[in-house]
Amino acid sequence: MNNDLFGFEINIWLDAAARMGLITGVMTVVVMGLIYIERKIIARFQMRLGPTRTGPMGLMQSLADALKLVGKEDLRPAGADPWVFELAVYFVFVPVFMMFVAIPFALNWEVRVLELGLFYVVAVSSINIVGLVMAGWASDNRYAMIGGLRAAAQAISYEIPLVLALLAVAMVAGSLNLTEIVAGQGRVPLIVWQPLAFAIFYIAMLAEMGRTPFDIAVGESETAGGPHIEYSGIRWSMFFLAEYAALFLLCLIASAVFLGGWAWPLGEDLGRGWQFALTAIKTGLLIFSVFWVRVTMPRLRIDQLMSFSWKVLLPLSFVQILVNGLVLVYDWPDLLLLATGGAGVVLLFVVIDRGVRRPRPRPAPLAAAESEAVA
Amino acid sequence: MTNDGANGDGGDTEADEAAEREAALARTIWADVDRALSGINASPEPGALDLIVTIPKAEVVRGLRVLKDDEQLNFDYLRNLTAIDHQADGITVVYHLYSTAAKHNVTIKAVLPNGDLAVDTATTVWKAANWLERETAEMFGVRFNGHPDPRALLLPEDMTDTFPLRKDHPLAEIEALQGEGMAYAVEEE
Amino acid sequence: MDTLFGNYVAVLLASVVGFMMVMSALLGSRLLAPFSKERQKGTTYECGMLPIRRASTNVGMRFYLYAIIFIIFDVEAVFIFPWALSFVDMPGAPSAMAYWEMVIFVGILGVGLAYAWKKGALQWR
Amino acid sequence: MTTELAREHEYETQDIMLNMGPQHPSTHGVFRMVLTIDGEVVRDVVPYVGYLHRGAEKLCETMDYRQGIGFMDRTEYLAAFNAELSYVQAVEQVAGLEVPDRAQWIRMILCELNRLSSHFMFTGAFGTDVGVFGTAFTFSFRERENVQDLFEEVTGDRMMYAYFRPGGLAWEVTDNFEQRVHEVLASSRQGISDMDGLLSDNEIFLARTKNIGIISAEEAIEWGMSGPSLRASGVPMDIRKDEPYLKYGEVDFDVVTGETGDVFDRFRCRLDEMRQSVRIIEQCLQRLEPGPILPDRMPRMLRVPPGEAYVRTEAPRGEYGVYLVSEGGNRPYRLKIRSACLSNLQALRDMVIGNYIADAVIILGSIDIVLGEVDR
Repeated sequence: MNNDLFGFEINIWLDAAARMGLITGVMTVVVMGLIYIERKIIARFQMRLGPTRTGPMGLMQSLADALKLVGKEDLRPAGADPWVFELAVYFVFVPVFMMFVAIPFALNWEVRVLELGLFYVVAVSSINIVGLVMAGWASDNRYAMIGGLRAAAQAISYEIPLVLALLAVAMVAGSLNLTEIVAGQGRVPLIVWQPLAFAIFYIAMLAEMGRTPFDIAVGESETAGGPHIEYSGIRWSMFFLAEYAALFLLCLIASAVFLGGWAWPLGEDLGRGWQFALTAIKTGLLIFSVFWVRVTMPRLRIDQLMSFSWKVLLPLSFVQILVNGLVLVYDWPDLLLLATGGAGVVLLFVVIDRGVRRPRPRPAPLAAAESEAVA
Repeated sequence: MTNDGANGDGGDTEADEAAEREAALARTIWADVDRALSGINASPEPGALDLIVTIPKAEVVRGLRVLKDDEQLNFDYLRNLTAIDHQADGITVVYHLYSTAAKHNVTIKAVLPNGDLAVDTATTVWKAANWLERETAEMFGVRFNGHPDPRALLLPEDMTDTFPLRKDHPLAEIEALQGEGMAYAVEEE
Repeated sequence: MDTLFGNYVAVLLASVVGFMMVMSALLGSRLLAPFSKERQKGTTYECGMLPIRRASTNVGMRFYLYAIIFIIFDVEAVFIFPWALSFVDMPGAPSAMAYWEMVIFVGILGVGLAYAWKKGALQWR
Repeated sequence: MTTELAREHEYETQDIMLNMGPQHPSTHGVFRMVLTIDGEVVRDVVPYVGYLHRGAEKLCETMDYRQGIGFMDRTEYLAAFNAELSYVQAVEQVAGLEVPDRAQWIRMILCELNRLSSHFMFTGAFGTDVGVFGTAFTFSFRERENVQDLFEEVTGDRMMYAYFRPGGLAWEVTDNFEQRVHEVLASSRQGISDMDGLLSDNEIFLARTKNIGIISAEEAIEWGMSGPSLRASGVPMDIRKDEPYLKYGEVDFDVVTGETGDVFDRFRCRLDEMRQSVRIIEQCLQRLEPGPILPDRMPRMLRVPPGEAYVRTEAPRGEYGVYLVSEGGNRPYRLKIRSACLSNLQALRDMVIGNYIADAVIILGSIDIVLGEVDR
């Protein structure tokens, strides 16, 4: 327990408040930065320039957007359920914010060391789906409703592989405490022992965030914006902020759990500056890969998305857990973990490739299709 | 283009004209069409590109069906379906047919007298006629008997009393102006 | 107890701060943004057409089906969590036995998954 | 509705009527379709067109033959040269005008270039339909921009060219025309393979497009489909080959056909067709020689003798036909535009029913409609 901030012993409430304040500031800056960086990076991928007009190199773009959004008229459909509609914003944003409590940024630099940190993160992260469903349901809009249901179906489907992948890692690490997990990776990051778990986590992470190729809830070309279709102005921007905060958070968690966070490869000996830098670099790489996927991948269809989770990822993650248990119980060498994990990743790609090449039968003609008359 | 067709300069006498018309027809697929349409009252005419066959409106759909089913002609593709308003002479419905296998064309026409602007639907022959007939119906006021979906296609659904492509449909002001401008240009020339 | 309390004070505080952030943003917008009473602005987006009915209708069973399967597996995951952390040095029982017990548990659920798969419950329709 | 009846149906799931368009990101203009969906599966679809109807046919009846050219641009605005071509050829047929060779070759080059730019537009928009975040769009728009620049240099306009005239061309092309076309072809070739790399080999793209929206060859002919949408079903019907106009009989190219007639084949056909277009243009450039671009004796005011002609050409989206009826004088008596997209769109219902909502969007995208042409 470290309730000393900057070396001063202070009241736990004050301490928590101070740390939360710090996190709030950091998060706001990082999320705004992320929005700017994503726009720049995607622009580069697409042979554009991205924002250039607001400030030097367009750096002020996010700020300008925020100002614009605050000053924008905030509409609510007449048919909407007022309470659910209003509360949805909170349900989307607050859980993401709460997740920051357990994230280790550097040695002894986190808001709180939670004994069940991983469990806490997983539990809280699934709440914001409730917000999306609420938004979709309350908007009194068919697109929003379809989007909300899609979001719910997608999130619950990928929740389980995500949880099980983290569980597999926790088995190897022997703890649910995020700080301990990171500290234990001083020599070898866990991705080496659990490549399959990382692959599953990465895919499920994309799905949980609703980013391409799993952005079917928002699905611009079909549902034209999905659950937040009726939200405008600052309320819409809250969804947006939550999305980017979740991106930042999940990449932080992935870098902490799989890539060794601040610990690997420099260990605890080096200063905090290095540890922060390591965390930032690893998280940044992951975030970059997410952007990269976003600009190059088409969107999956909902049935493909669901079958992929239930028929591929879920069995694989179960097998991973059982294999982990076997190796740990009989104290077999760790290299076996690497071998099985690697084989699992290969299997995953083979399954994807096979699934793509397999022809899909034409859907059976339906009653409505057979009648000639147009409605 | 592929075949030259008839040009405007005819012979001096009527006999010459008739002979030339026969010769022009002989260059088309009229012989085959005539054979297929036996029993149907069809009158041919060589067009600029294709053969034009006029069929009485009562028999036109039967004729189209025959042309589609005939093994040699095999007009399986409906290129186009439209109408021409000849004012006092009624409205002519025009079908442009094509055979994807034999790669030949024919134009079928049916004249509807002003009193009875109705013809059987061709959707029973080709599904492609569906929207084309809907468009023709709303633009000219031609009724296609037995059409499965007789709604307006391009025009508003409640616009049932005016038929914009008929010659008696008034032009908008700007169009009338344009017409006048051209009349002036013609006089100048 | 003190540690636990101290830890979860931060969680409570985080939720409060989160709420306040959203609320202040909405409040700021309320103060700065224009607000019109025009009724047309209250219509929902239906691609430029007027909506015909209310959008919230009864929707298909399949969402419900997925929800049920989800709950089964999520509860299972919750059961696996404590096991996963303690089966290696299980006090009072050989760890191999704890492991094989869990294999049976997961096996039963695997059969359940296979059944749902076979029945087509996993096929989105 | 009585309460008892309401209670009886309380727990029944209902088919939802989902209205897509006219203001929707992926309906390619102002097209509207009402989908009846059960969950995510489309049970029925009713397309509505006509939002862009401007009465082009009626307007052309009031216009001089030369004014009509400009209006053809406005119907098929993504492939305006091809639209103009059908129109001026119809006028030439009825008026009996001979077009000089040079004008024909230039027309061919411009039409094929326009096919390139139109298909680039398709690949970009289709990428967005499938869900690539804008990358396909920017990639293909870079290439389209090059072609468009060339058009601007030649005609002075980027969209409404009004460059073809009955009898030939409005004016001579720029001096460096051939060199510029070579440049554009080089970049287009790169652009085609870029699109190939970005989409055709992507696993998710394949999973999304293969075996979706299948239409058999017989059905496609029955519905009067044309162009790449028909050829994807395996029907080698290409007016450039079957009834050669301009100089298509003298150049060497292949008709690209698909096998299954699914969305992927329609995409693939268009990509391969672009390669063929490049091939055609290269041959045209070799045959291009100096010469007149209008007939020797061209009347100042065009008067067309009575007669009629239905002229069809192979536009990027299929058969663009112009049916011109003249009763003498300086304007058409009746002008009917046969739109390829209108006929292709008819088959939409057959293709969409039984698929998911997301598929409905890409099936619509794969037909590559231009609403200006559908509604005219």
